[in-house]
Amino acid sequence: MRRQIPLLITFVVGTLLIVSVFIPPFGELETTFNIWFDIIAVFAFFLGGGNLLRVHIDKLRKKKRDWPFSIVTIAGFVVMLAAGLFKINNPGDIASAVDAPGSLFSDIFNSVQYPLSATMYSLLAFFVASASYRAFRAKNREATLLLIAAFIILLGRTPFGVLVTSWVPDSTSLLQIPNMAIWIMNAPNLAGQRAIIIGIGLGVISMSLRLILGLERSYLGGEK
Amino acid sequence: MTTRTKEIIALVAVALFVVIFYIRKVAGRGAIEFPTWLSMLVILLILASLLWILVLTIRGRLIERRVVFLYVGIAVALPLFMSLTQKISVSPEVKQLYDAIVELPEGSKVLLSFDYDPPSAPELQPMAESIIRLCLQRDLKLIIMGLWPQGPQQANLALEKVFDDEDIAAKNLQYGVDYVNLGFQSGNEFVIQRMGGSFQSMFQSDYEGTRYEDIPLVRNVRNFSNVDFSVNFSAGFPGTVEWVQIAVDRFGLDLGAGNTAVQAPQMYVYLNAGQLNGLLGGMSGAAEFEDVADYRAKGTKFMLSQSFAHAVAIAFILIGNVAFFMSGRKSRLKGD
Amino acid sequence: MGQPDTAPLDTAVFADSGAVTVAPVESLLAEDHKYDNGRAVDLSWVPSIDDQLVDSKALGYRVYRIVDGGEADSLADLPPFAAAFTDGSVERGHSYVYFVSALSPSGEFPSVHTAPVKPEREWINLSRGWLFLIMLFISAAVIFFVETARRGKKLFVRKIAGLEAIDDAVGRATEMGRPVLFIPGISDMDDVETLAALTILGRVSRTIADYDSKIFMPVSRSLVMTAARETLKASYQSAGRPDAYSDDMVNYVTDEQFGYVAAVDGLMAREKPATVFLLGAFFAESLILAETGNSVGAIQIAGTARPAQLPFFIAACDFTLIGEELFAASAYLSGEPRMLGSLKGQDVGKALAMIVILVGVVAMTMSEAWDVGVMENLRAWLVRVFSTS
Amino acid sequence: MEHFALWLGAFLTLGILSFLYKDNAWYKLSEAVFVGISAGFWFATLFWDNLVGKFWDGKGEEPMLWVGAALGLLMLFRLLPKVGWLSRWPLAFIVGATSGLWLMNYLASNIMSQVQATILPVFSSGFGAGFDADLATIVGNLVIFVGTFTGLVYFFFSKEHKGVFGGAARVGIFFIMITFGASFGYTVMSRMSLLIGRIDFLLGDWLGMIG
Repeated sequence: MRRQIPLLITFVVGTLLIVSVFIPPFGELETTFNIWFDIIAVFAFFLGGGNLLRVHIDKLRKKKRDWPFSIVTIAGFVVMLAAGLFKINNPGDIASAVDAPGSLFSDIFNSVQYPLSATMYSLLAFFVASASYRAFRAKNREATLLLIAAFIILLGRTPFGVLVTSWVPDSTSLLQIPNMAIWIMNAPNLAGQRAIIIGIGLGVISMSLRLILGLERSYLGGEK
Repeated sequence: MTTRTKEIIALVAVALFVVIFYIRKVAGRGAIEFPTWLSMLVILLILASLLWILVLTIRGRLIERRVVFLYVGIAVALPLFMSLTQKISVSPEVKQLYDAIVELPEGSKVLLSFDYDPPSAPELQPMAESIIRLCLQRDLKLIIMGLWPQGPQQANLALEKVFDDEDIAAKNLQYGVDYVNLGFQSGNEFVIQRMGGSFQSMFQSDYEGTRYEDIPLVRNVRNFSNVDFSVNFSAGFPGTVEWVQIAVDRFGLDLGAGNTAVQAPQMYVYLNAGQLNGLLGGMSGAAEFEDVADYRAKGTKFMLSQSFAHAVAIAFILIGNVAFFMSGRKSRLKGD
Repeated sequence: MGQPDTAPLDTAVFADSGAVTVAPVESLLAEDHKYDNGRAVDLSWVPSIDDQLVDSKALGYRVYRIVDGGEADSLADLPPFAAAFTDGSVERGHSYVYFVSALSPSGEFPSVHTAPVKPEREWINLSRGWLFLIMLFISAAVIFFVETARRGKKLFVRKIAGLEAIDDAVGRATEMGRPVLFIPGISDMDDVETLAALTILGRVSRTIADYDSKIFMPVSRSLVMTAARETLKASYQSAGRPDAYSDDMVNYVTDEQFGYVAAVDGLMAREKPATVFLLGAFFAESLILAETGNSVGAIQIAGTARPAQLPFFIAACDFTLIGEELFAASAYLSGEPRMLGSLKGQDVGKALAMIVILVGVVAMTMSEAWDVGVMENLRAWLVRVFSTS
Repeated sequence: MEHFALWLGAFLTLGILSFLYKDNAWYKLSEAVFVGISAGFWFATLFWDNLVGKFWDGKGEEPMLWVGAALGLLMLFRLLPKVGWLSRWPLAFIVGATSGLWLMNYLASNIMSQVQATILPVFSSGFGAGFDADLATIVGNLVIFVGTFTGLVYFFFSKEHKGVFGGAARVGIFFIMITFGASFGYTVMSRMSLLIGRIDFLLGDWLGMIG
């Protein structure tokens, strides 16, 4: 029973959602189920957030490696949670948006979380360069094609590309790099994308069916 | 000298640099701009060091990744001090978006969805600013929303910036009548789905807490059929793909998009299939739009620095490959 | 094309030349929108004869609606040449009357009112009949092959390099005495890619349990944490080593994309995993993770359905599952005939897509280039069958 | 306050950048701050938007929301060993909903729309027939057709990549590689922009060196 009921739930819910596309009065099931998902996700956070706290308190208690940083994590979590849940310093009262300008919550976000997030994101620039240097090699025919396409797009989307081939007469304008870049985007790139996208669509259908039919059930855990 | 000592010296140097320039800033000194000869010299030095890296690599030594990192940092930072101008060519999908906006009759309602957060702002913010500016210049009404929590905040920043312009400020636009920020709504693509039935069901009130039915601009806006055009600024999921799949495919919305450069290639599929009406991709998309809208701003300013960064990336690919061929394809380069 | 074309509504020049009269629209028709839950009404009309390309007097149209005999409300303003409108904001049980005004600089010129319309609910959306049939066809193909395989027929599936490498990669971690790191993307459970990642985890963790390697799995969603724990627990049980499992293998870090990346990068630098799996929905962080993993010398197996991230995985990882292969992986790894059958079913779908593309292209080319009528009909039919709206 | 925020932002920015050199205490500190603050940020946001905004405020009008809340509560049963297995119900629900929903969405948007859009003319008689697309369009269409077709061949699982079939698959992978190259070329640009944004913050907003 412990396994049958969940399998049944998956089957019924999955089938209902598929059928709802064809039955207008069921059209809003999708909406309802999505709200349910959002609500479940909040409850799940009690588990996730609790786990985060547990891991770091544990680190602290056992004085594991780098334990002092756990204090910072716990403090950050608690402060931000308090600022958000109690809407500390929010203009107006509890009815205002949690991230209303001027609140402690939005101040911490802007002065701490934003710079961190943006910087972490910007590390990509460095990694792109190191990957370009180390890994993008014309090792074989496939890799060579990848490189050539990348090159033309890179050039074509920058002012260099415009300069390099601006002497090409307009009658053969396709040979100007920016136009070549556009053509690559619109033809071969599009073709590759389509093949991948159609493939993904079929992969999703097949996997979804396996899940709905209960062939794939590892996420339901063991018998105990 | 031990590594430790070197690290301490480097740290002290950075600290000194910061202190000196911060004092300089507090003293009220303005921005630094390189004279032309210095700009040229810097460019030459950057080129020369690239050559040096090439030689080292051909000799079979991969330079350390940290050197690559340092190099990238310098190549991106220094051009920000230079002032050279460059030519911009406008791609058709940028022109398409521009045309779609200018062809709208005065008073048309444009839905702007801000589906990104601050990390993507360097790319998307300049686009958002120029599109908002263009719309307001042409007396279009803006309905702003966000599928990402921090989107509406980005929209407010962009609005503030645009209102700094005299010609826009002179219009004396009114919140709630000429533009409105409905705020963020969680639920990803399903927000779009529900908006297809009714906007109000997803946005009971706007960002400032005014009830939907009390906002003159949107009072009569029931769903997508009351919107004339829309632009989605997207940095990932949920974003343009979801807007196309739901709002365009199911509800027939007329949609243009501003995307981060990384996302943009995937959108050509939709552009080509007519599901998208115009597209701005990355910082160059922003610069091109500024060019076609004839208003130079941030996007154009960063272009030089960006061109340098591209040159560096291209150079690194070239160096890697030249070395790869010169040292014989079989002997694999080792290094970290 | 420097200056934008002036939009018709801007042309206030007419205002000077006195009153401008415009003929109202004709043949206005309001009908219940077909195949919906009674939520829309379709309007169509013939534009005003004064709505001309050159020297047009009409500026556009305004649609009005009267609900249950009340006041007329303006619904929408439409540009010149508009000839249809769908009112998607109606409710069942009310009756609606519409009229459309042609707009001129000096005023509005309303049409006659339509007959009252009552939006109705339909129980089956017949306009999606083809969608239904295609869905049925592909699903039936998958189920057919699953059944065929279950009855013992041997089915061939070609080798997928990235998946063949998994055993070695896990084995290597055991030999080196270093852990395996599994990242299931950064999306929540409402993304199919995350589901795909978890189904693969189910297979991979079997191997890990068999080899007695260590696995750790920082995740960015609480729900994924829960599901991943269930998955791992099941694998360790079926490998006969339930005691080796611990909840500490899977930890929630933060929902924030780059906060999560910062933590995973730190972990990689400190724990130096021998093997890294990056499977699921990845966005900008793909290269940050893959390059950091590369710099600590891990063998990396990656896979995602996001085309924009694939080149980075290809550059920085040892094996990459491209798009469809990610979804096929768990079926492939299971080695179970039924699962492999579902891959065959997928291929039927692919064959269908290829045949339609081939026939469609031939038909369209013949009709465009040589004006073959039959072919034009065939093309039009295919386009209709495969239209989704 | 503004100065403090600026310095704090700069301190954390440099802390993250220091990871490029190597893992160190400054980075660990920034990382710890990041994880703690952002986890709190998301929980507070989800709490107000989903639990309060969607459930608490909406439950009067839509009693069905209670089912969602009940499923959410079942999730918490994990904490009780005896009835922990009940938490699989919400998981089962989510898996079913995600599968069903995406099955149809992917079928419509990924398969049908894309197949339909690939129905293109690949030859023009050039005379009459009302067809005046130029050569570039025709060649483009041909490329799209061949690329999509062979790309699909590459993904076939039921046949070994040998002979004519293997040749087609190889052409397919060529197209896929070009796609990746195009994505890469486009992405490089984007990535550099982000760094420009950060450097603009450090040298411009913080140190006032650039305007």
